[in-house]
Amino acid sequence: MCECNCHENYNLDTLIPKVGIITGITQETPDVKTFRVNAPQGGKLFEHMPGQCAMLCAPGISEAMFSITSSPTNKEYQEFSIKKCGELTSYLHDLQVGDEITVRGPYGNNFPVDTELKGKNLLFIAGGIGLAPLRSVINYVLDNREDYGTVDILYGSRSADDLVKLEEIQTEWANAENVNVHLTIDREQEGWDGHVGFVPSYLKELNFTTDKTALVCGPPIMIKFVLQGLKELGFTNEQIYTTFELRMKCGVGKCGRCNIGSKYVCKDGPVFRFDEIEKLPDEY
Amino acid sequence: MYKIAKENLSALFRKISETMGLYLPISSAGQTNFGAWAEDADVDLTTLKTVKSAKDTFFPQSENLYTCTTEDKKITVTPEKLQEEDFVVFGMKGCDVQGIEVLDRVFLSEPVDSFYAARRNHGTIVALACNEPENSCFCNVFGIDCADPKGIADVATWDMGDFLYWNPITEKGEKLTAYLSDLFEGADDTAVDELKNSIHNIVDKLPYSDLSLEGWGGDALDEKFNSPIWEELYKPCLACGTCTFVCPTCQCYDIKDYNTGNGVQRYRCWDSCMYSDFTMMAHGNNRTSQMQRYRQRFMHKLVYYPANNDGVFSCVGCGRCVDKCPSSLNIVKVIKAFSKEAK
Amino acid sequence: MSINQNEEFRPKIVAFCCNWCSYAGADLAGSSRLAYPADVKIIRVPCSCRVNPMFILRAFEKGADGVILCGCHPGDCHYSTGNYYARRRMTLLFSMLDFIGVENGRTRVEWVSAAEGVKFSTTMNDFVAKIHKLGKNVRLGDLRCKN
Amino acid sequence: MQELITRAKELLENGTVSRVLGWKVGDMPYNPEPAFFDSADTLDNFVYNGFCGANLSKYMIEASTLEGKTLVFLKPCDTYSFNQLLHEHRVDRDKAYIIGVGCKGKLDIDMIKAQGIKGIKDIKGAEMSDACDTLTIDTIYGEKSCAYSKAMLARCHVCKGKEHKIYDELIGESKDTQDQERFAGVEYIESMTPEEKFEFFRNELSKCIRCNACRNVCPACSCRKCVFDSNKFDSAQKANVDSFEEKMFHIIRAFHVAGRCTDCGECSRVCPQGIPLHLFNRKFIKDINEFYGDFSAGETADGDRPLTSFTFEDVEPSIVSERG
Repeated sequence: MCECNCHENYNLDTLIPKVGIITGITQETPDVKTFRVNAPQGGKLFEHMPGQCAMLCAPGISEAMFSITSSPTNKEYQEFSIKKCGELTSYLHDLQVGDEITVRGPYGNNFPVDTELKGKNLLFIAGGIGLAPLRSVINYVLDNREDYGTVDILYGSRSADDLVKLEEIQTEWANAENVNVHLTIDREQEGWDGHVGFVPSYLKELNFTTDKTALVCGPPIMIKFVLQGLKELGFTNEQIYTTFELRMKCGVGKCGRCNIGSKYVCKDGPVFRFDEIEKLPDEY
Repeated sequence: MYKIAKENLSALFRKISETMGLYLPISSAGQTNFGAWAEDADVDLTTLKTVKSAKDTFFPQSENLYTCTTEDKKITVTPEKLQEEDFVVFGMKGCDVQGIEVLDRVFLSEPVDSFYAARRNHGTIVALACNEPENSCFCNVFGIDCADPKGIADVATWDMGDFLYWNPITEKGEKLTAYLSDLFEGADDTAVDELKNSIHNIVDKLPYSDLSLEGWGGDALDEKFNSPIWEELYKPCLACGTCTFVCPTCQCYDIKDYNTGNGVQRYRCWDSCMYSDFTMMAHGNNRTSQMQRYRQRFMHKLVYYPANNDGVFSCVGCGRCVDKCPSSLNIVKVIKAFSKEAK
Repeated sequence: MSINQNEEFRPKIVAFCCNWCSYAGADLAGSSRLAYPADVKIIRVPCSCRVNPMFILRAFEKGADGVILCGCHPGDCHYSTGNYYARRRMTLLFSMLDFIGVENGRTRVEWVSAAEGVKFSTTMNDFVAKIHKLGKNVRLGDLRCKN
Repeated sequence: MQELITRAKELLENGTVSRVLGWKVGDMPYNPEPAFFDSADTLDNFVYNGFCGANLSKYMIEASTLEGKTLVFLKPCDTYSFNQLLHEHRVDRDKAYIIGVGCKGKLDIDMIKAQGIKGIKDIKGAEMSDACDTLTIDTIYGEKSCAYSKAMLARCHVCKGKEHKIYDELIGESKDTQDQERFAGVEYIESMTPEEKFEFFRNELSKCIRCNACRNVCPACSCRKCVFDSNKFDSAQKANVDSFEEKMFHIIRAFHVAGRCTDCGECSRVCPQGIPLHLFNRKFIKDINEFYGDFSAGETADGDRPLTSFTFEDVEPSIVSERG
């Protein structure tokens, strides 16, 4: 019999998942659903920080990394907003409340809400499903309102129907103290009286002052032009954060596929400040 | 220092396998690879390099992680058992030993990979010096002395013709030596020193022994990454995974599911950054061209890995890629192409 | 792999049947109350030439003990020529299986028309009996699928 | 070799071709690599000797997508592959300028090493201008020699012949190297009992590491996406324990090229584990010859292929068990 102690924690190996049960599903947009996940015996599966991710898996189908969209201040459950775009996500979209999946995590770093971002004025810029990781931060900030300065939220989507979490945005965020919400959609649409236009151009129109720290997430092309826009407004690289997504398998920086240069997105990221990104090779 | 007559080696192997596992180079269907010892196994200690490196013994090409069974929507996760039995890896060469050290820095860094860690805890490495290093060898470039394998090896041995000389290095090695002590007789170092000298003489004459790594390392990122040389170098690459699978330091893996009919078995298996689907996901792929994938492999070995690991290279100069690439591409050609450019 | 002596060996048979002839033949066998063993699992395919060698290997891998392919008689294919292609493919595949040491007789091709309910039933009975004699498929199975 | 370089330079300079596909000198005498040459001065690195075993036809798939003509050097056996690719519309004849090069048998460095020759520094006698009888090998242990034919790739001993099946011009002499029966290996296995056959292939295939080199080097394996790369298919990568390791991959790989395989032998040449993969392909070729009449893929670019044609009188699959 083995006398070593190397097995003591093996059930906690990062590659071994926990079982999670889906306790709520909200259809956000035609192709985005938000899943509420709990431990089967109730309560949360784990604690996380805003910006962290978790691996969701449907056994036999596939496994992928998703950002946790609920705030850590939510003590009851975790939420994942998932857009239907591949094999796994299609499968997840067919699940019902009460179905089980496996979850492992949380993985990666987080937005520095307790350090660098503290006391700062925050500007959140999101496009489409890119709101998912930022929502975690926004709710965290709103729940710890006194620790942060002003909050501006610029959120755009293809159409009014594709705006994720619209209800929460309009009822909770828009009414919160010292929070400005700016919504935009790509094309004119009946029944929409808000702004029309792409996020980067709206950003320039809004002409934000540079006393803010920007947190950006969205499709790569949007990030690229938002970055240009922010630079034109006078923002420096140190004032801009974003979060990445690449193919991942292990989630702990060992399987070797999500690297950009010597940085592993799953371990050293997914949150990067733009001055860090500038040092990375252009392969993302 | 101890020694054992070569004809008693099978007694040694038998004794080891009485209480623990034993992996050593075994010839099967014309090729030598590390495999489990059995009474009728064709042990081959003369072939310089096994086709696959010895990393298989600690990081197998494929291993199960857990099994998921679903009943009435309820999922049960049953993790695979970790290595519990002690085992010995016999006959690892200096380069392979260093290869395991390279893997250690990946798998034993936080968060520790328990599957790998359990194997490392239970494994004892008996290294064997290379009597006649080959033309594709360049381990000396990475500071490895193939005449005196040390590093994380627990025991070093030398093939001296009629005798195998045996020198325990670590506590684990002492323990194994004590267990086998009946089979050994005492020996002095002089003969081994002579052999070491003659090996060093061969190493000095080998064509790759003066390869220079100047310019490589963790700081070389931009200059190397953006070099136009890659466009030239990658062209003959067939995008197979031979180099990665024979490499002692390549550690990339894939995690896959297999539906056995009684549950979904999740296993991990070696993967290769040379494969086109390596980084592919539903929304896109950040390394779409073979040039990018080719560059990734060598940048990882010579730049990214050293950047994360105190300047240690993720290549041990075993020369397996040199021997095995179907298109005769290899890390030496990459290093040479860059030093030529620098001139 | 040893077979439990106390437990009777029930071979798993996969039958690929073309939609237009053989599947109808199986139907006829059923409606004529002609018996064939319940161990035969029928997979309906549009045409015998839909069956790609991978289907056959895959069936074996997942635990089948015998695989039989049934299609329209040569000349009667619903798509004119499909079964001629299937015939060549299967000939080569079976020969390859023989070459790598898989017992002869685990695979078979039989042409069964929609009117041949009797032939369908006798073919299946005969095939099952043959596989029964050959025993469990251990050479092509995937060990993970066992037990 | 100088003749090849001179002609390539001419064709590049007069604008007939935009690039040259050939072999580049390696850092060792025995490891030249396939290479594209875009300008006349880079051709100084061009080499063609006994170690240029790689079949360049496969690279012509990519070259056919490039602007302008590519000058490609094809050995006699490579021209079969080119023809077959042409038949399948995977290469463009108008994009290729083919110089058929002579062949005196290609060498395998592993065959030289297998004779105990170590520490190789230089090898002489492998140039096309040489007689190609003896290799003189300079090693760190002194000079050794080795018969050329003893160092040849296995495939060259069963060479189909030194006639180029497609070309624009021919340069260089060839030498007949066939000294073994092509189907002897297949027949030897056919004569075994099922148990022996199974053991033989299990031992061989257990070595497979699923590196996919055999597939990727194969000029007939030209699918844009291979079925074995599909996520939906659980044999996509090597997994543990099979009673017959990697059988699926190797049978299907060979089946997918059955009737199209020109028996160029690249699969066996590149296998890092030395698995005689050509046995699968050659078995299909032998069967096709026996069942449907002699056929040699790539002999011509047109005409029917055995698995995409049929006759009413074809043998029934039951022949496999009937022939005993």
